[in-house]
Amino acid sequence: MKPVLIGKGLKKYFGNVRAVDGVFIQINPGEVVGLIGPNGAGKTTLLNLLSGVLKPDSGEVLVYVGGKKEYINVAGWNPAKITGLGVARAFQIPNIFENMTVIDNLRAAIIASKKLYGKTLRFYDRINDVEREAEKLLKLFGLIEKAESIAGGLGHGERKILDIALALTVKPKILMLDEPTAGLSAAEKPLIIDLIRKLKNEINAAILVVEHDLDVVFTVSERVVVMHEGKILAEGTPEEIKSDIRVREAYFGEVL
Amino acid sequence: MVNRREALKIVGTGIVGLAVGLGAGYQIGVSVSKPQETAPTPAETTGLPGIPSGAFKVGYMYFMTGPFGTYGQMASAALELAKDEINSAGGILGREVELTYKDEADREHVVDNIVKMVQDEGVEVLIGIDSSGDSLKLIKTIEEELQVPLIVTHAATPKLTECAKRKFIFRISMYEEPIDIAAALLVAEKYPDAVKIANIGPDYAYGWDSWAVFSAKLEEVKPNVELLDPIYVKLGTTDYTSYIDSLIEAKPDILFSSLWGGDAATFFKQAVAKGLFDVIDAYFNPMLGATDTLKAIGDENVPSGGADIWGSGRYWFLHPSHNVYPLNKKFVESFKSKVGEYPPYVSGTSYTALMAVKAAIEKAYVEVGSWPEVDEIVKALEGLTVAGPMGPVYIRPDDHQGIYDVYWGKLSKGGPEGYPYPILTDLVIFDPSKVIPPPLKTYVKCG
Amino acid sequence: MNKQNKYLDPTGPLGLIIIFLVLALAPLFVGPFYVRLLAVGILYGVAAVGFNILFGYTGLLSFGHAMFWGMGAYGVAIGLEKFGLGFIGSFTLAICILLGLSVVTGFLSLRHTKIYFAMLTLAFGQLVYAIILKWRDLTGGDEGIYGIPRPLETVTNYYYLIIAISIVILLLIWRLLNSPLGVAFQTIRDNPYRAEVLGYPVKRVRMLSYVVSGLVTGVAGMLYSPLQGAITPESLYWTFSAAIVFMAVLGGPRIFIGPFIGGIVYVLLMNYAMDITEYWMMAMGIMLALLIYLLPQGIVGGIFDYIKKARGETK
Amino acid sequence: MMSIDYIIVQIINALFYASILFLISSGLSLIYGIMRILNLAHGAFYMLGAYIGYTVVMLYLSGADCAFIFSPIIAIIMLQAIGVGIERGLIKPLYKKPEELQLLVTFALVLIFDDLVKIAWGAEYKSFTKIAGGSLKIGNYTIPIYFIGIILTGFIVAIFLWWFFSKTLIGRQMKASAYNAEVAAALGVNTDKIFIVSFAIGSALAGLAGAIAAPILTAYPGMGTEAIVLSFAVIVIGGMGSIAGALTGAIIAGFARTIMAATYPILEVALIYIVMVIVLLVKPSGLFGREEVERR
Repeated sequence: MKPVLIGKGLKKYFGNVRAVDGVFIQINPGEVVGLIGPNGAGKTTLLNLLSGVLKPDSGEVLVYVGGKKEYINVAGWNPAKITGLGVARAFQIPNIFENMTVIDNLRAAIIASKKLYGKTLRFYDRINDVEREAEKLLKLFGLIEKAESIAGGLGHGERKILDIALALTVKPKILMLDEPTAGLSAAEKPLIIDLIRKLKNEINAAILVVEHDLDVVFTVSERVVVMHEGKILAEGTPEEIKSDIRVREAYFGEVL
Repeated sequence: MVNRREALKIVGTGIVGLAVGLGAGYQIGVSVSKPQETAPTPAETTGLPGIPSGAFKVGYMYFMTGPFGTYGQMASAALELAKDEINSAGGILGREVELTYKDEADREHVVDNIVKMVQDEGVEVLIGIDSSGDSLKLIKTIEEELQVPLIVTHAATPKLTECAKRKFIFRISMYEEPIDIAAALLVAEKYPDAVKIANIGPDYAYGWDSWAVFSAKLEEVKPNVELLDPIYVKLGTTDYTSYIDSLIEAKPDILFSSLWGGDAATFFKQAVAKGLFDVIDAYFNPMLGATDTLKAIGDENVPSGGADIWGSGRYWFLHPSHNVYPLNKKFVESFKSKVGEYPPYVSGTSYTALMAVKAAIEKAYVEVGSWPEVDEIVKALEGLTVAGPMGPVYIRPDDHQGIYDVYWGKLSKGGPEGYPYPILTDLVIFDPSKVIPPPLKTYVKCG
Repeated sequence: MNKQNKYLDPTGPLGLIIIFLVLALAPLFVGPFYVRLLAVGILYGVAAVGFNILFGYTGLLSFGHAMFWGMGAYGVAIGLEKFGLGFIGSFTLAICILLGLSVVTGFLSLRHTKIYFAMLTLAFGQLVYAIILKWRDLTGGDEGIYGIPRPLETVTNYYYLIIAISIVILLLIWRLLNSPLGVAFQTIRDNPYRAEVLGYPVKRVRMLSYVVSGLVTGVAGMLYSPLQGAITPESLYWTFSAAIVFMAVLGGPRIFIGPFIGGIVYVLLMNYAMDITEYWMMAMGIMLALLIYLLPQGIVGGIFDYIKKARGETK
Repeated sequence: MMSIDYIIVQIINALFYASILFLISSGLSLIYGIMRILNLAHGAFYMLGAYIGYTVVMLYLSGADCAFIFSPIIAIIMLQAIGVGIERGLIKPLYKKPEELQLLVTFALVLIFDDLVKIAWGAEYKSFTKIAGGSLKIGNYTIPIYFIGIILTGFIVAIFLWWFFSKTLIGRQMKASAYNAEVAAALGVNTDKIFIVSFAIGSALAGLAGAIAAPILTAYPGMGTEAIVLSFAVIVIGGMGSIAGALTGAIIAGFARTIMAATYPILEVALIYIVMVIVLLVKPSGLFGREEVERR
């Protein structure tokens, strides 16, 4: 099967800081890829390039669209258009609709993804397939009992979960999670781990996890990519990576 | 032109022409000053039939606050004075007069507030209105909904009285047109070789109409004039320097300006500072005779030499002259002692308005023998002659417009005469029949 | 998920019906002046609700809504007095003017958001004000247009006409705001960036909200000039734009009926302030300040918050 | 044919007007640029400056020439106090709240100050019966020295502001936090202090404008609302938050107005807004304005 997303020779410099310096990365359908690396390795920048938040200085971002031409180079497109091709992204700082209830957040997102916002003759919360889908997401993300509470009032963990849920409404081929556990209490982290596991089975989307917490990454991902100083340092199964000497130097160097 | 003594005669004959003699004029004057002679005193009224108990409510509306707030304050003071005089003399047919007011400065609610005074506060007669715009705005509501007399004492647009005969709307104060006509006559008379005529006025109906009237009349009486493009400036403009210099560039012989209130003062001082009055022959401002403007100008800014500065207004507290006309003397003195200032024109007109209401009701009473209905009050006001500070004022039946002296005077320092600010002297008084167009005739285009 | 009938929402139709029942009965109990006052209050209320579509729901603070109110009023006045179009014709004319105005000013000011947007709308309001003041052949300049006829003659009849029209308008707005489009408005208010990423056409939706908002406020203005029988440029001055914001905040911008009640309360407050003091402006100013510090969610907002709390405690 | 004298004189008039506009607008723009607050009461501050100036000159120093030096200084001091008081007392509590509340508080202040002025000084026009300094003649035309003084004041203030923002530490910090408040705060800039300073300077500028303008332009309640909308247009043209923009905007407004006044007065009122619309069409963020990226 063809990879759903390919980053080719991506470069992004900030002044003389080479945040991303010629990276090749590809994500295959349905796999969970962990992207790790020490601070300033360029993980988040890479994510921003892939999701269109930033425009690469050079290189291509190819999204699989099937058909004859198979791939479209979306480098420099705006996030909305890229999302439209099924490349969804959740944010490190939750990007949710603070003053709306949890379920309305989901309804809003679903309505957008189904392009229903022109239907001015219907009640937004009386559209069956929207309700069904919202229901499903609430269950999937364990937000049922929070459905009617204002999103702004949720705990940090729940807001991140809601943020991911919003990202899912576009039925993505690939879902990018930016530091899903950052700022979460030790108690909340397992929630996210379970969630990612669940997502892997429930939805047929590849997942790219950028994460600081190595335990999380090694537990959830089938393949791990290590970045260092803007370049890809190593790539492999969690076991391989754990045992990779270069990674240890670059990464755990100081630890040893 | 005429001197002051003749002038008074002309005022008279203006009224004689309306079948009231000079003597009669003063007769009324005297009689009004001693109410008990025409009006029954409370003692008598108690026995009178058909006099409702309870106070007689009069409502007034002026700018009480905002840039033109002084107009309202001064008018209100004069109305209070009139009220006290009436009440201390036994009220109107024994009914005590009670005043209530609303602030015209609340432009959004002018109509609502007038309605409120009548429908909610039981006001039976309305007095006031500073802004021409507001006065026109009220016509429909007054005539169709409220149907109580409104006696306008300030708003000066001809459209109010001269475009159509209103049933309930009267104007006791002189409107702008006769004053502008008089100015034109004065130019023709005093400045035979003046040619270039310029105008700077406020950019709204009053400013446009004043110039329209003045220039039209001037072209009639002085065919050789050359009228420069009129300059109109926003109401409340504070920097006139550019206009002044373009005027100096144009070098008119006569400058006509209908700027008023603080605007007139601001313009005047900037004009002095920039030496405008050294390059023109004469300056005519129909609203210069307003004490607030004169106060703001101050003796320091009265140019010595240079152009003649002519001013006018709807009432000037030194005319009719105190020594021949006691009513004005009495009013000025009691006003001064009550308010601590000389009465500006709004005070003269508003005071007269209330006195007119009293006279009308009493006149009607003599006919109907009971407290008059609104229509009877209106009927009594038509053709009424009331003598107040402004001299005898005759209310024309056919347009409800008050007819009395029109004057122009020269600006001079007040200090030497013992006044705290500049005053108008060498008054020229005009024969009303020469400057006041016949009823429902106007240079301004209606509608 | 509560699936109770949406029309029973006390902050929506139910509340509206109750309020309008009270308003409809009012003339039986109060004098003609207060009927007139309430008529003005209702129109202010509708104007404020219109403003709130943009402000409370789409998160854009317009400081120039007096231009819609005023142009609605002038549109009708001009149609009736200058062109003799009759009521239907004049109202159509006014609607067209409002559409044009909102599209043009929207196009120019919606390139910005937040305070910058507020400032631009304010400046445009002043531009329109200046034009009305200057174009005296058409607008009568400062004198404005007077002698405007009123449908159904008496104030009380017209009052009921106003009530009828207002109910319809408000229900339509409520319907719109509870449609997917209404949700789009709110997502843009809360998080324009995420809304865009999710696929909402943010710019187009904003424009739509702006036009609808201007139109509603304008329609209220259209009903205003026949009520008054006259219209002057003061109705377009920027301080009235501020007054509209005042009304919305007074009632509570987070609640559908908030601004409507705000409008009515504003008129009554103003009326009261002017009775008790000649410094009514300061009185209103202090009232506004107190409101901002003590009850930023507005009267209605406060009430419903209180009810929620009370419920919460009983549970 | 226009005389050269005439043109010179009109240029001076334009600069005089621009100078006062600049003093008002720069304060407004500065406060917006650094605090993202649109201070509707700024016009009221200008009005207060004018009344204070009037009181000092006419009542206490009975129009002595030296008074015209004192009055602006006193106005500056008092307006700084008032401005800071308002910022600390009324606006600070709202920094975390939605921005429209800040805007509305400043509007409440407009309503309150207009009446306060009436209570303190009465509703009528307060106008100076004289101004300091003589006048110089250019051909037939007279230019009061005082005008030149006002133009110079505007010029000096412009230079002062430039020096302040580019040379002094606090000035640079203010510039930084104007660019990005979070970052500045992260770099240990004391935002509180900066807000106080900007409000102080902004208000002082309004006060100064009022004090020096009053002798020529007359003081009256509500003069603020007139002035504020004009300076809105000015800073929209120049670009909000930019002092250079305020200067340019003011000069454009000054000349546009004078040219209109001297040639086609009817358009004068609307002109400034027409200029504004044109600028917006060409450069939405104003001549010197930065595009604001919309992001949460």
